[in-house]
Amino acid sequence: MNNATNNAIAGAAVVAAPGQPVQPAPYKKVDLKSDRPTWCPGCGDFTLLDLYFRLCERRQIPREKITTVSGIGCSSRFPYFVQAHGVHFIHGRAVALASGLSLSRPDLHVFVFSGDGDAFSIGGNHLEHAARKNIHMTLVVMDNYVYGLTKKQTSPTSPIGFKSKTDPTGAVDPPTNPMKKLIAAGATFVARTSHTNPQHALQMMERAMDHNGFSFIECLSECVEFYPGAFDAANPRKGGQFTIIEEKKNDGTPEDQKRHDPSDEAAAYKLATLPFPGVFGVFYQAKQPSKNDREQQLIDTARAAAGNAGPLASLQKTFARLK
Amino acid sequence: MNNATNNAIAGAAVVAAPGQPVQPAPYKKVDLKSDRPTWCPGCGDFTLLDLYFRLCERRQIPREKITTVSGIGCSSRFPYFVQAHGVHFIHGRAVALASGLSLSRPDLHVFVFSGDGDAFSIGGNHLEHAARKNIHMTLVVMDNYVYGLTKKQTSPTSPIGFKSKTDPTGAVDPPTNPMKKLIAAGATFVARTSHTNPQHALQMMERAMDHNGFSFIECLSECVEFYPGAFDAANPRKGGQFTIIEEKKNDGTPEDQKRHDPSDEAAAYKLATLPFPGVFGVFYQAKQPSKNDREQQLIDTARAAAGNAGPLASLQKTFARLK
Amino acid sequence: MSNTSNPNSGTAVVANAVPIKDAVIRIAGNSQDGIQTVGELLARYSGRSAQEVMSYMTIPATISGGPSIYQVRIGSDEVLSVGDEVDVLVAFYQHSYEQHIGVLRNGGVLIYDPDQVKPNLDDKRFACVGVPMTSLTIEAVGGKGRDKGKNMFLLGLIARMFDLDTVKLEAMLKDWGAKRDAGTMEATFNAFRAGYGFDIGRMGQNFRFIPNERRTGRPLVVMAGNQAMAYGLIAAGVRFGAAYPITPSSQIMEILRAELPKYGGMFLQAEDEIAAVCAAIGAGYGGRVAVTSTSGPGLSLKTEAIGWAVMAEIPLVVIDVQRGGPSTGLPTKMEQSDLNIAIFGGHGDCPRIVIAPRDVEDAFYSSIEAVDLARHYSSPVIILSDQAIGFRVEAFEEPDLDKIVREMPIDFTPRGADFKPYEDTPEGIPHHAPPGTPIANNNYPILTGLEHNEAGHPGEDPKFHSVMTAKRRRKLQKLAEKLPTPEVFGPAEGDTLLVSWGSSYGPAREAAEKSIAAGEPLSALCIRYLNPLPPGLDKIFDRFKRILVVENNDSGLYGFGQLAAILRSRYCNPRIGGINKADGLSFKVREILEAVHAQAR
Amino acid sequence: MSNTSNPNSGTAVVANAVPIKDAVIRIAGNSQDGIQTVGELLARYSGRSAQEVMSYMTIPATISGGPSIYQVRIGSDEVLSVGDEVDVLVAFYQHSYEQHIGVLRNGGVLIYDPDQVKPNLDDKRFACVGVPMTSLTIEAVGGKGRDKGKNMFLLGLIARMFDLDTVKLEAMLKDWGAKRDAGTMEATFNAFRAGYGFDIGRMGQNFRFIPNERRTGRPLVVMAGNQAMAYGLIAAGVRFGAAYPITPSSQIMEILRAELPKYGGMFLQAEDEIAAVCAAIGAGYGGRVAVTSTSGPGLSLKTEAIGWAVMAEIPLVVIDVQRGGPSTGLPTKMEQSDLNIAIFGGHGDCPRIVIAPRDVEDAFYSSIEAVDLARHYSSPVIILSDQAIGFRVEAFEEPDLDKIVREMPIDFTPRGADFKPYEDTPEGIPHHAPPGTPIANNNYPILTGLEHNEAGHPGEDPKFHSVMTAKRRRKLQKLAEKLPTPEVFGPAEGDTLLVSWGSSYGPAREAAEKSIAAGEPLSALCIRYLNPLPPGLDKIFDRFKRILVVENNDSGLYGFGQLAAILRSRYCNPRIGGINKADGLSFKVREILEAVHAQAR
Ligand SMILES: Cc1ncc(C[n+]2csc(CCOP(=O)(O)OP(=O)(O)O)c2C)c(N)n1
Ligand SMILES: Cc1ncc(C[n+]2csc(CCOP(=O)(O)OP(=O)(O)O)c2C)c(N)n1
Ligand code: SF4
Ligand code: SF4
Ligand SMILES: [Mg+2]
Ligand SMILES: [Mg+2]
Repeated sequence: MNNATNNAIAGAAVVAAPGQPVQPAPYKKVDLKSDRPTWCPGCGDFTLLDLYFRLCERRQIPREKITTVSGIGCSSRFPYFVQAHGVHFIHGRAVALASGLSLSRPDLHVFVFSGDGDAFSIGGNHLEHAARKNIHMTLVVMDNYVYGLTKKQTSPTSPIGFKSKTDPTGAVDPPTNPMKKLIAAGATFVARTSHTNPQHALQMMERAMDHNGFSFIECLSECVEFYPGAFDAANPRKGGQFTIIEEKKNDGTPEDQKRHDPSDEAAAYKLATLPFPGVFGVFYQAKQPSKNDREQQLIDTARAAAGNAGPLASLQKTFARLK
Repeated sequence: MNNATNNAIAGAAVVAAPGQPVQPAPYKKVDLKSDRPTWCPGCGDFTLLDLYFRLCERRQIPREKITTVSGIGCSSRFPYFVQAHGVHFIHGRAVALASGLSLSRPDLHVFVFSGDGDAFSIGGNHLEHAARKNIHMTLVVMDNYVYGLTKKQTSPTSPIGFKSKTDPTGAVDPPTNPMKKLIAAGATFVARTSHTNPQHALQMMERAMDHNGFSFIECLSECVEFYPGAFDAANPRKGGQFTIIEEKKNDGTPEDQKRHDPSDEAAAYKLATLPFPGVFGVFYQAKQPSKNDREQQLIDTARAAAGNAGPLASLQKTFARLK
Repeated sequence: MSNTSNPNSGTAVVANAVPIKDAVIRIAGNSQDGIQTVGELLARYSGRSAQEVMSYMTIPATISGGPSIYQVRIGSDEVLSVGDEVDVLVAFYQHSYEQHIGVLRNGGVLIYDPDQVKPNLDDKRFACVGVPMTSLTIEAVGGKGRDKGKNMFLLGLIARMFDLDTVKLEAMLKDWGAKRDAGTMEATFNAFRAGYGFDIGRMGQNFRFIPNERRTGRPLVVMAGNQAMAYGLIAAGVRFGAAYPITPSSQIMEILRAELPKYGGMFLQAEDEIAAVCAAIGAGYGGRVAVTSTSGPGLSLKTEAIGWAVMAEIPLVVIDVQRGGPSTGLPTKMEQSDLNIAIFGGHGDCPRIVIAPRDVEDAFYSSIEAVDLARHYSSPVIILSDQAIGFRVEAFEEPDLDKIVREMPIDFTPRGADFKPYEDTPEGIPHHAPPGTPIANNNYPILTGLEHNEAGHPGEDPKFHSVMTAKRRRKLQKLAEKLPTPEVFGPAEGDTLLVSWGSSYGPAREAAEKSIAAGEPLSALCIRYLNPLPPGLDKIFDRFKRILVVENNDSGLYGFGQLAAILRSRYCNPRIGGINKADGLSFKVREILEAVHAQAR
Repeated sequence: MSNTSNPNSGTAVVANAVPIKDAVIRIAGNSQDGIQTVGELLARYSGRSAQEVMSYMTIPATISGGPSIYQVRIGSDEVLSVGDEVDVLVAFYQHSYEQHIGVLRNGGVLIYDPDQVKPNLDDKRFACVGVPMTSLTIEAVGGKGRDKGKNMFLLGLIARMFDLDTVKLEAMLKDWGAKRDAGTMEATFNAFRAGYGFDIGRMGQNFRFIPNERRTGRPLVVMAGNQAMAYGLIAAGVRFGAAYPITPSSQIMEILRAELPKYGGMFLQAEDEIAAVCAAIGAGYGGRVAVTSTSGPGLSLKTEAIGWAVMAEIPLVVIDVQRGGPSTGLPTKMEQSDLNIAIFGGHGDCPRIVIAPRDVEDAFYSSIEAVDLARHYSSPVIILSDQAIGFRVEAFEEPDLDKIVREMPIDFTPRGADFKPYEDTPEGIPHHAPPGTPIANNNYPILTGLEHNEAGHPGEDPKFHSVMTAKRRRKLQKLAEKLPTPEVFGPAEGDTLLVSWGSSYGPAREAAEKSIAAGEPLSALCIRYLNPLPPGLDKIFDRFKRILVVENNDSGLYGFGQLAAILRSRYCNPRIGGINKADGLSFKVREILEAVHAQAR
């Protein structure tokens, strides 16, 4: 019997990479640079890319384990620009692919980079079920309130009145509220940030990465080409307001009463009802076993019940019953 | 120039049905019976069918305008059992079809009957966008917490521990909360009821029908074949509790303080966080123009700007610009 | 024949039993009567007795159940189809009798329940035996059980009639009842013994199967096609799958969901078919060969993602248990009409491997083969099974699991600095490096659905597209060269060659056998590899005046079924025609023979 | 040729201009330079001058823009392709020069900006004219504008070179600038006039198009294929559509979203392609003929719902503006590789109508025809356009809108007691009663994707499936009988027939013309109706030694492109072969001629 079959998904660790350096030299973020980004100069997505580099560098995620997944959109070009394993998948389904990848490869921390159309329009359902099941991954939606790659159509987050090629007289449909959507879906980590505050954005990415289960970050990321100025109201340098959620410290002080408890779902939802620019930070976080954990439990139980039999013995037993 | 082009979707009223009786004789619910339902004896879906008959009878919806749309599932067999216009569509897409039907035929009040798998699993995204856009229709999800037609697989509403063919040792994933989902999506009418309280269920259907925009009802409907007893805890006759939401009357009394204001979104969400069996009634209702209204507005504006020109004149004008 | 023989004696005891090689028994009742249990026990018993067996059942239209049949064909020789006609018809109800008497062969035996059925006793074509199954069961079981147990009475009756080994059968009954309470099991045995004890001497005939001479001594296993497929995947080392329930494929996911944890694997019930195939692709990218199983509508939905797997060249096994189409169609009936979408169903030039098992045993081996092909060619492989194969039970030689069962560890071998995920090699086959694989020079691969250069990055040069398109096609052309040419059953040349695929294999092959026995020999050939096609078919076709493709699908706009159209396109052989049928039912041997003659006119 | 001629004089003024019938101009720069504006203005000008015109542009790979070209071919005769070689190449940058000098014909004119480009002046094949466009524009516009306006300088330059009517051109510029501020427009005119005033006498040649003799006097309209299609739908009475953005089809939805309200209609941007087709089906059920437009990946996603429309027999128009596939493929490049999925892309036997326009003008008429076919046959109709047709601009005779434009009111005519939605008539065509239609006896129809009886209810009898499958197929077979046999261009019999479809029509036809002119005549034929195929092709094919199907797709596993494979299947004519190419670019006439000769070997 093979010990490795005790890992979620047998064999994930079977073939150790021979010759893999035990203690590879630390890498720098410039080492992660790959293709020159095809984004427009000034696009908010550049910040996210840089932050991802910084995150990897800071955490020294083993080079060969960095795995970046995306769908289709300007934002989803991300994997080409990271010198690491990556997938550029189809529109709207990055989270679905990442679900299979994460569950079959619990040794990875999969990062998904998506756009507002990719995630909330065509991909809206996959998001929700991955969140509900708490499949371990981090999803960053680079939300520019517009379809960038296809050149300015209305997106599910475009505000009413936004003039696009599919709403030449202004968008008429109330937009999706990503925070509400994800909290209601049962995501266990839900945060909001903006590319204009890289410090904050990086903090959110770090916390998301440390979270067990499905973590979600909406990061406002300006499309300078098709929706310039969209987020000025959230940008102090443009006269706007970037209000950071103050989280409860449980320090017994009276100020703490007013602070937000990220484990309070109803309170998180209430925060999400604030009008634009709203607040930034962790709206909701809950400690729950991830789907990956729960499936591992099923495996452990089943293997114990089977006396840890190997595949041949197990199948032979089944066939004996079918005679 | 044709006046009729002023209707949302030109021509919807152009060909009046010649010979259509101006004042047809009132019909009774038995007149609406069609195929004998293929449901198992005792299935909760029978109640819903009967209530729909009662609703039509009570409101005397013109016979030729009753339009019943469904996807695939036991519940979705509905249209065959109603002697009226109907569509039995594909799995998960009934709301998407109904969106096109409603928007192009604002003269109809489209009823969609769906199951928990049909609506929340494969169809989960269509629901949300129809809700967000507030497309005029009533969606009734006959929620039995299981896949009936395909014979007992886990559904998105199956509670943890429910033993099904796809979770033989009990479901492991936290279920979808339909109330949360729809409130967060921006639905303007969100209600919950059960087939075990037909009086209440009918009341919900009436209120949904009177609502302008997207109205949603989750109706618990027991699958006696694959999940008997699922809703006993909500059934007083089985020792359970059917708690009805008391709505604010704005009568200035102190009791009224404690009553639920259905226009308060955060309060509605809070109600939705109650554990099973939770409460029943209207969680949320908001007065908002429907997508149908908003599109009509666009039409009115565009037609006025075009001097109410007919199609030939309009197209000629465009072609003149293309010379 | 004695009424007093001890049903527990353990050996065949019925005197004067006529030796037979083949019997077709149809039990017609309601699905609630437990006829499926009887049928399955009979099938399993046959397997254990080294008889070949094939079964067929119908699924009632209403969810709560209703009229249903279970048909078993037991043979001492190869059983290729479930039988056009039946030798013994058991009718529980008047509707059972009326609907099914038409399939009883002249000289066959009708067993009816006189409590429920009034047959036309003037019809002397059949031996009509009234067995008051309802009342005798109630009597045997003791009032309160009503007629629950009627099925067990019938099993006993059949055991006597065909001189089955009751010790074996009772042991099987015990297994079957392992989780049932003692009272139920007592009733079960009482009913069974009452049935076995019932004197059917009036019909003048008992039977005994002569031993199967073809058997090699390996035991037979008895299972349905869906089971065979699920276990084949496990044997091949598949440890991840994802699907969404859909009839008639759900059983595959249900088995894998229950079984995989035992093997350290898991199966994901996804929110829809698109998510399922994407999750399987994710696991494929992670270094697995993963599976997604579905039926027609689900395959339509998976089209886009399968296209990505073709483009990105990711291993993936897609099982389509075909049912009647298009759209929701006939969810519980068989059809072979998804060949077009399997081969052509993707935008762009989108070559993928398509294979079809011809029976339950082949379902087991095909799923293993599919895994190997997917892995070796780094390509999606679609397996076209169908409702008939998926649901019917067959006995086949227990596979040599020692040789077959394998693990499929992820290959993390570090790659050199010259590693390119899409290198344009003569074979055209990529060997992907999953995440976790170190790459020298840190030159990591991107897998993508955009047209790409050898490094997996989108290039501006339009030449890439020509090169990569040719590479993806060439990969399958190379595979085609290695495929075995199918064998011809019957004369190597002649008037007519019957070409089958998937579940039309059995009846087509049996039609050839019958025609040979009748001295008007037809030949038969089954194509298991549908895309790419195996080599050598042209030479075989050249030796026949007519090539008739037998397939359960429509004859199409221009008169040809789906495989026939593809063969015509490839070989431009105008002698290729078809025998087609779209009524949701497998071919009867007779239908094929009649069509051959009708087309000869 | 004088430097002082007044650019405002309103008539052609350039002396000694050489009369020409055809010119191909390629402007190569960056997309940010506004070269598309110049190209489109030139195209529109040509249309207004009763010249034929065709344009072609490339889309830069980076989102912010980058190298890009715009090519215009202007002709006094029919313009069938955008031209293999160019007569005039304008190069703004060194990279423009280097990448495109290869397509300049011997004897052609290179206009380059010496501020940016250092050409090889030793290459005497071309007349090289340095025009300091950057500096002259800055000079003309006045410092601050940098070189914005360079495109307008170029327009002026070209106007002088081809002796265009500047009054007309300046009027067009005014239209174009209607919403721009006065300062910008002043700069625009300054740059334009500076360009017109620039002395290019050194190159020794100015040109003037000779009047188009084929013109009937009807004015020409100038538009891109996507526009033509959108306006065709409006003309045909379509008042509802739904789509999801995707390149290169988005423009169709954008136009309809903006325009339909004017006509009392609406267009829905759905959450994805599946929702879009379902919404269109909903409107179809409501009594409309609705449209959904998409490109390859979207068509893959719509497969299941289209199957429902086939089964339920609902009118539906699906537009697929093809791009390079499979998967995300080449989103901004052309290809003709979605024929297979259009015809075969649905599970089950799923017949639907597929047509393909051959050029921009035909895109207008095809969309009208699709609406009529969808309505008449109560069937989905897929229109296969492609990126080349969708994006390129052509001039064509203004359609006779008086005769064409129609309303399409919903038919609420009450139905009799005998009304059956799926009556099995000889023609097989249903006439659905949308909601709102009273039915005598209140016997209301259900539309369904389950196999059904004539009333639309699921039946148990397997015969329904045979009957209904045949009915759905027969409907298309009847349509096929009525389709016109395509006309052969060139000799009615001979060595080689070039068969084209969609956008390979132009180059194939021009290849035939050239070969005839060269005395080695090839014939050409274009198939617009791809499923079902029109009658009479077999007879035509019989008259040629070789039938070569010219299509922009891969030659496939067995050596044949997608249409070629279908024709071979239907006619079993081994002389059917193909000329294929998968590089994302339209055929050059030369490529076709070379392939014909190469295959002749
Ligand atoms: C199935 C499919 N539908 C549509 C498209 C076209 N498409 C590409 S990106 C995109 C949306 C881009 O918007 P978003 O997701 O917000 O990303 P952004 O470009 O704004 O970063 C669309 C509709 C596609 N590639 N595939
Ligand atoms: C595309 C597609 N996928 C799957 C199915 C199979 N299927 C039919 S009904 C159903 C789910 C039924 O569950 P639910 O929606 O809860 O309805 P219920 O039967 O419980 O009323 C499924 C998965 C299908 N018909 N089509
Ligand atoms: S179009 Fe917008 S989102 Fe895309 S790269 Fe440019 S600025 Fe960024
Ligand atoms: S299976 Fe369940 S949901 Fe379906 S009809 Fe029977 S009781 Fe109702
Ligand atoms: Mg966006
Ligand atoms: Mg259900």
